[in-house]
Amino acid sequence: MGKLNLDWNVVKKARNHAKNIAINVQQFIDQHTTISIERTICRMIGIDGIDEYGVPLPNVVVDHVKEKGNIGLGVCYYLGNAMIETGLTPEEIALKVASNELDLTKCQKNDNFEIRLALEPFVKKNLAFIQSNKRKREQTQKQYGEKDGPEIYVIVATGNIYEDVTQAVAAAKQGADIIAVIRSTGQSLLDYVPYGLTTEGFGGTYATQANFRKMREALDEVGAQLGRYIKLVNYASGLCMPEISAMGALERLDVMLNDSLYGILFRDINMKRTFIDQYFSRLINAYAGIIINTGEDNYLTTSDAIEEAHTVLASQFINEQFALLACLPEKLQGLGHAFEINPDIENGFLYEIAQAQMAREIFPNAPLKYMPPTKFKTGNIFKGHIQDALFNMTTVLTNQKIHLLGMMTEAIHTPYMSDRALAIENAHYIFKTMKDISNEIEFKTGGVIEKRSNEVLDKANQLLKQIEKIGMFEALERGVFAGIKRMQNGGKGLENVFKKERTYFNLILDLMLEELREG
Amino acid sequence: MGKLNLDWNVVKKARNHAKNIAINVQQFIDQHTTISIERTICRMIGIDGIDEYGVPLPNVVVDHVKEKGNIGLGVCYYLGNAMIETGLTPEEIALKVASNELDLTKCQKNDNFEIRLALEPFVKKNLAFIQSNKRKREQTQKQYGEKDGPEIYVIVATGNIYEDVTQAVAAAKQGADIIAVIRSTGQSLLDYVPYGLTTEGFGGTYATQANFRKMREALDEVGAQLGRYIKLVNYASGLCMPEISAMGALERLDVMLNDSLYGILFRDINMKRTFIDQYFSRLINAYAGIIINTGEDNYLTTSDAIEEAHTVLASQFINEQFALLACLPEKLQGLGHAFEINPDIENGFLYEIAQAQMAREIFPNAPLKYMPPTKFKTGNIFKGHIQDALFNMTTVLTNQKIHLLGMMTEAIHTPYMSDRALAIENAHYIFKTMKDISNEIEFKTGGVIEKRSNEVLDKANQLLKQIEKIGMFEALERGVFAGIKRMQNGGKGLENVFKKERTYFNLILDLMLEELREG
Amino acid sequence: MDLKKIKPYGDTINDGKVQISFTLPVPNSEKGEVCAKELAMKMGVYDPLVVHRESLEKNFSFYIIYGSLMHSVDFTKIHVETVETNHMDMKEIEQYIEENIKREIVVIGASTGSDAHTVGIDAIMNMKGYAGHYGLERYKGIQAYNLGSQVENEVFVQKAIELNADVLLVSQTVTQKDIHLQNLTNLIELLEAEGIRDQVIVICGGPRITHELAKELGYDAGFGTKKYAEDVAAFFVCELENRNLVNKDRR
Amino acid sequence: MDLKKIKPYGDTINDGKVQISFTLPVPNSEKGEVCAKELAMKMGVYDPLVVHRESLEKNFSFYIIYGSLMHSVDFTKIHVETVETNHMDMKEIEQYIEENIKREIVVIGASTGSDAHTVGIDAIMNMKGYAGHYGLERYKGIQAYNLGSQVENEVFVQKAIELNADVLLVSQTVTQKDIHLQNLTNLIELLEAEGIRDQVIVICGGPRITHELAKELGYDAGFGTKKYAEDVAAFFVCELENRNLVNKDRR
Ligand code: B12
Ligand code: B12
Ligand SMILES: Cc1ncc(COP(=O)(O)O)c(C=O)c1O
Ligand SMILES: Cc1ncc(COP(=O)(O)O)c(C=O)c1O
Repeated sequence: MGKLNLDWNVVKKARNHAKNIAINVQQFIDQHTTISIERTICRMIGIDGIDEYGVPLPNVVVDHVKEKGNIGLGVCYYLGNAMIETGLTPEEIALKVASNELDLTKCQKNDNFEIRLALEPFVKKNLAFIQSNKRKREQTQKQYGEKDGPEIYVIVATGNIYEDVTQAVAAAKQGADIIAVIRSTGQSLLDYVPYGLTTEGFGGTYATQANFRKMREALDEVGAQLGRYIKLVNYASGLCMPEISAMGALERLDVMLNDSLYGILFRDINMKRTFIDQYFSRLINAYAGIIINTGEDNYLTTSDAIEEAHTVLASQFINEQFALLACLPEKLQGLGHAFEINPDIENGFLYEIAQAQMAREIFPNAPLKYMPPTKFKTGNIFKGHIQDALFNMTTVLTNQKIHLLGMMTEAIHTPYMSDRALAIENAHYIFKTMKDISNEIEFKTGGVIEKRSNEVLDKANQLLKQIEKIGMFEALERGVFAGIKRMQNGGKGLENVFKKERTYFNLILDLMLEELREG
Repeated sequence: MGKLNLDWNVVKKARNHAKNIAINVQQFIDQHTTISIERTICRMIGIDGIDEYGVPLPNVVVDHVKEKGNIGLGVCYYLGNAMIETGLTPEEIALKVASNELDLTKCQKNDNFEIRLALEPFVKKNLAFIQSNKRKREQTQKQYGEKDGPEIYVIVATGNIYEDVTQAVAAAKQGADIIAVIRSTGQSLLDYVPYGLTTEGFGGTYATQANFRKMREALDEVGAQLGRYIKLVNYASGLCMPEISAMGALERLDVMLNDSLYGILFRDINMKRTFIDQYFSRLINAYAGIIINTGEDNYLTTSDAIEEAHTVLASQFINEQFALLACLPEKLQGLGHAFEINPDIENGFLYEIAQAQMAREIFPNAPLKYMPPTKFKTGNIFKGHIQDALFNMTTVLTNQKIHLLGMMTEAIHTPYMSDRALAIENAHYIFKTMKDISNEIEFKTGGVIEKRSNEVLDKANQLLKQIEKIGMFEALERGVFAGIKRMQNGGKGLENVFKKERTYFNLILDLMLEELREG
Repeated sequence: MDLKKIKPYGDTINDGKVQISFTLPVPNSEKGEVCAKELAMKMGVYDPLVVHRESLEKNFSFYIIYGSLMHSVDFTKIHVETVETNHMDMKEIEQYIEENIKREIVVIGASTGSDAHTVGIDAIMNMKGYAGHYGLERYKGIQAYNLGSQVENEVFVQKAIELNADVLLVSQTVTQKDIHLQNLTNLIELLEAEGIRDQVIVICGGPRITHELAKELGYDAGFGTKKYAEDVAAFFVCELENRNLVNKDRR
Repeated sequence: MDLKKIKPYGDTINDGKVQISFTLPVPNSEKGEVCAKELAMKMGVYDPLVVHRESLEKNFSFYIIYGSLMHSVDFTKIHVETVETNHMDMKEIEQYIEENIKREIVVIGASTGSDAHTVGIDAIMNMKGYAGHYGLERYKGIQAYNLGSQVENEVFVQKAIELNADVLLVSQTVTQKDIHLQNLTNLIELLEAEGIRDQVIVICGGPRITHELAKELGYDAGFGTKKYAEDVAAFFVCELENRNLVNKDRR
């Protein structure tokens, strides 16, 4: 089984450690809510728009509860209660809160059962809409036929949604299957989601619902012309993780970067906050049939790709278990890995193959997200183009699925239109001229590749065992991933984590879970 | 044995057909001489320089004999005879012929044994010098150590020997192991060798003895700095095949392009003429320890690389036998092949691997000359750079030896200094990152690669069988190689082929053969 | 977008982004970098960024630059010299000959001078053609003679006279030191000397040939890459008519 | 070779050969090709050759050009703004501190503003350093505080005051829309507002930072790629002396 003669016993053990690690964290998660989860609930109940100062209404409502009431009871409670009291829709209520005409915490307390009943039609309408999005995606994909071979994933990052659309449409025509709109730097640290169509991002474009919609429309249109379903990606990880997932579900995004570990390590977001957010966020993804992408690839941009390869694998095992707990089936688990070995290392390419093939065999049903060389790109665009070619090759050789294209200008700027076109050309060339290579080529038994993959697996298992022992929180404090240490009570956003009260409920979560567990 | 499960029985048969083909042609060769062989003899006896009209003295002497005497007797006879008569050195005699002071055909006829005796010291001096060159090469290589892995071969082609030196020295410093100075277009059709240092070539620099010397000195110098022996290459094929080989032997070149088939097919040189020339030319290479390079790669620049792959192999078998007849051992047989499959072909890379690996296994001791993609290069330099990377890869994957670097600007101009540097960088990167890949990777039994190589071998054997039946001359008339038909009595240079008289002798050939057969 | 001011484009209209690379005959150094930048500025690039430099040799260094170009071009004023014929395919050309020319057209072709590249002229003339486009030898109504490579201009002209050719096709691939210009010019001179320039259609082609260049050199048309037999045939059948050469005296 | 007229080099001195590529917001067409050529000529390229063009989208096309540049630069007049210090290695710097400074130097560093790239500043500061060059944390005589990424300028300045820092190291990687310029300028303004600009050495670094740019922005020095801890330390130990900051009032 497999080309690497992996020790499947070790795989099983590793998976088990990871499961225990995840269950442990889940216990903590289940007892808490966060400000962004509550805002997400507002959105899923139908609250959108901004107030006169440009503050999103979900923020207005939740901040209001936070200030005057008890978020531990859940915004569901306050909103449903107010609906019964006032007979208004959630949106009308939000507007009244914004204009200070209504204080939710001052309403007469109604029966929880009644409250649920009042909310249900609104929630169900949105859930039904998300289901219709899911069906639409499935139907269109069926109509056009699924692509076999790797899916070509490129980013657009002009900062301006209109330019992004131009770039994205061009990329699709050139052959891209997946388009990601990179977020403006710093958005992940905003504790709100910007509103409307935006044109002013740095290093990327703000993730807003209007921007999502605009891009979705453009990609549907060009997809129809091309007879291909073009997938749209955005980023959930950050302080607004579940909110962005909800927006993505509503606007039929297809892939969401969704990984609390990324936020913890690379954005210094508090671990408690983002673990809690992640669960609800992934549940929404699961419900909407959205593939998640995790961020293990980033570990190798700070740490050494050979020395730290096992941390990527260990983290993938953990992310797999977190995903399963959030009802995300394997086919929606786009676990991240990356081609980041120093190009100057002797036989580096063999190690890359070992790592890529290993991930493929251990997670056979997951649409792994494979990231291109970035760290060792230089201003030498000619060399960069070859680094990317070798990366493309590794993908055909090891059957990767979500294949993020490298850009020859990686070390210089976010991609120009021609950078992307040349990168797509590069990938097309390699994928065609080497089409069946994975089927043709075998690795020597007992060779470098085989040995290396087993070694990485072994080290990952050791690490997982250790994390299981000390617990995830403690492990992060010790800096097991990417060499970055984060404190349990440090980082951003802890102040907006709340313990659930006994009567707390989250109607959206309940309804989604019900459906997800049924079907 | 081998990775391809080749049918060694078929290999044996093919080799046998080729042997018979070559022996057949050799019978014809042995009965003839040519004007350029006789000029070569002059050079090896010590005649160099030009007359007042710029005509090389070897041409003056041989043209003189042709006009007034009988070349069928051999210029050895005329020169030796005149030496006895006049007591002058060969060079003095040549000058007297040039100034019309001496008519070689009017000298008293001396005994052949005496004539040999008179010539011997002059010939032996030059042969000894060539042997000393050979030793010098061997010693230097031993001193610096042989390179393992592919040898990087690049060309310089400015047209100006001084600029060539600048380029060559830079290339050596960048990592080139072998430098070829491309000849000016059209030189192969000149029935004389230009003289002196030249600065005016088109698409290349004239092959002259002075240019050889200048470049050799420069490469020795930079080689000493680098602690590497840098090999120097030039081109013998053409109307002056043996003359250029002699010059190369005297100036310690290390590799000579030497293939009559190239001249026949691509320069429309008469087949009889060039087969005869080739034999003597290769004998000189053998004597001087110079590696020959053959031109099978060129077939694929005119014909389709997939359809006509077997013609390359068939021709390699023939060239191997021609080489053996000229005392060239396998280790001096740089048979040519090329990476020329259309990059748009599905699985084209697998076919390239099949062909390259097959050549490697069939000619395990030959330093095969592997040519890069040229025909399907376009003005898209970025794509071109990747085509070259795949070619570099094939070389590490199949253990090629003489590895001619592709240039990203192949479709545009002869290489600029930076083109070469980037190409070397490309090769270094691939060779290092994939260093042991050929040892790591196996081809599937019964897979595309294995099947393809056996199919090519089979077709080559069929073709050789047919050529054996109809003979080489007839086969060339039918256009078996590169789809080009050449007539036995067509093409350039037939008028200068002469039947040897009974008393004809070529002292250089005799002495060389003696030594070669001894050691 | 203002068509009167077309600028290069990176990811935003009018950002002017260009990529440049070159070698300088100076050592790889900060001074070399500044020199590269200054050259870029002279080229009209503002904010040039030297993203890469490397040593090629002690006294040579290579630079890669990105920056924004200040120049723009008025796209509405661009005039393109193109071969003006309606596109016809093989069948249509054959029919055109049958209906309008009513006799066989004699075409000779060669790669001339010291140029030994035949793949281009073969692509146009040989039966099997190139990239799925049949060559002239296959056309009914066309008698095509491919003389091969390294044909001297004198020989070529002699052959044209001998065969009473209507159309002369010349292929040139090697362009180093403008050898093709010398060679192409010389052919026209010879044809004029022989007094037959007016009686034939003379066409050149090759990877570096443009119609504009061909016209400058005194040719009737020029064809570059991705041109095939039908492109050149469509041109010469019409031109024979236009130039009233259909009924020229056939010795 | 004439150093007063340095030109790009292909394979012959003064051939001026350059390679250019860019996208034009026009369809891939002969007209686009001419437009590309005209732009190249405006850049001072004569005989520009469009060796490749391809369509990126209906209204965008990509061009690759080779040609000869007519411009040249007087190499003898080039003035390079460089950090002027003698090269010292870790040991030498430690010794310099011991002998000349005679106290611990306090250094703080961060990737500021919204910039989250830490690998650069870590390379300079962390114990283990980068590419075989130890970071400042390992230097005897230096007390190094690495504040990490996304540190607001206000926080950074506060920390500098708190720790009574001698040297401030700022790393900037994201340069899109010149966000780094805004951010770097703002830091200097804040230091001036606090009245401590003169009492500290302020240094910036990052892949797009040059010493020249740093000086323009009011920094004492700037360091780009391939600069390591010893380069910046060698600079600031000397600068502390030069600026008479060795014995500044240590609260
Ligand atoms: C194949 C090839 C060869 C083969 C030629 C075999 C043969 N029988 O033709 C061989 C190996 C013999 C060869 C030799 C040399 N070559 Co060569 N060769 C090439 C190569 C790889 C491909 C050319 C080709 O066949 N293209 C395919 C054809 C179909 O394209 P095309 O010619 O452009 O033709 C199309 C159009 O242009 C047009 N067309 C062409 N002619 C005509 C004519 C008419 C009338 C019309 C209407 C249209 C038309 O229609 C065709 C179909 O669309 C190129 C590099 C490259 N990738 O381009 C170098 C190249 C052309 N060669 C080059 C050189 C320098 C040489 C040599 C001089 C090197 C040397 N010193 O040894 C020699 C000598 C040749 C000589 N004396 O001319 C250089 C030329 C540089 C320059 N611009 O000056 C190139 C660019 C390589 C390089 N970078 O150095 N070569
Ligand atoms: C690793 C990386 C990341 C990692 C960073 C992890 C981390 N902890 O640092 C992650 C994945 C998080 C990341 C994220 C992003 N990145 Co990033 N990233 C890179 C990458 C691949 C490598 C950078 C690097 O580490 N280089 C290695 C270090 C050692 O080199 P260096 O920084 O130049 O440092 C040296 C010198 O400059 C100097 N130096 C540096 N600082 C200082 C300071 C002082 C005082 C001194 C003396 C010297 C000095 O010394 C160092 C050693 O010699 C580059 C692409 C590339 N190959 O360059 C893109 C790149 C820098 N990223 C880019 C972008 C746009 C982003 C994002 C904004 C994308 C997005 N929208 O999501 C995000 C957000 C980041 C943010 N808010 O700032 C762009 C920047 C484009 C631009 N010019 O504006 C790049 C160029 C990629 C691209 N082509 O788009 N990134
Ligand atoms: C999992 C994950 N989430 C989010 C992001 C991007 O986040 P930000 O917008 O904060 O740069 C990344 C980028 O690499 C990622 O890998
Ligand atoms: C065997 C052989 N000889 C000679 C040459 C070059 O000959 P010329 O100088 O005639 O171009 C080649 C070039 O490809 C070759 O392969």
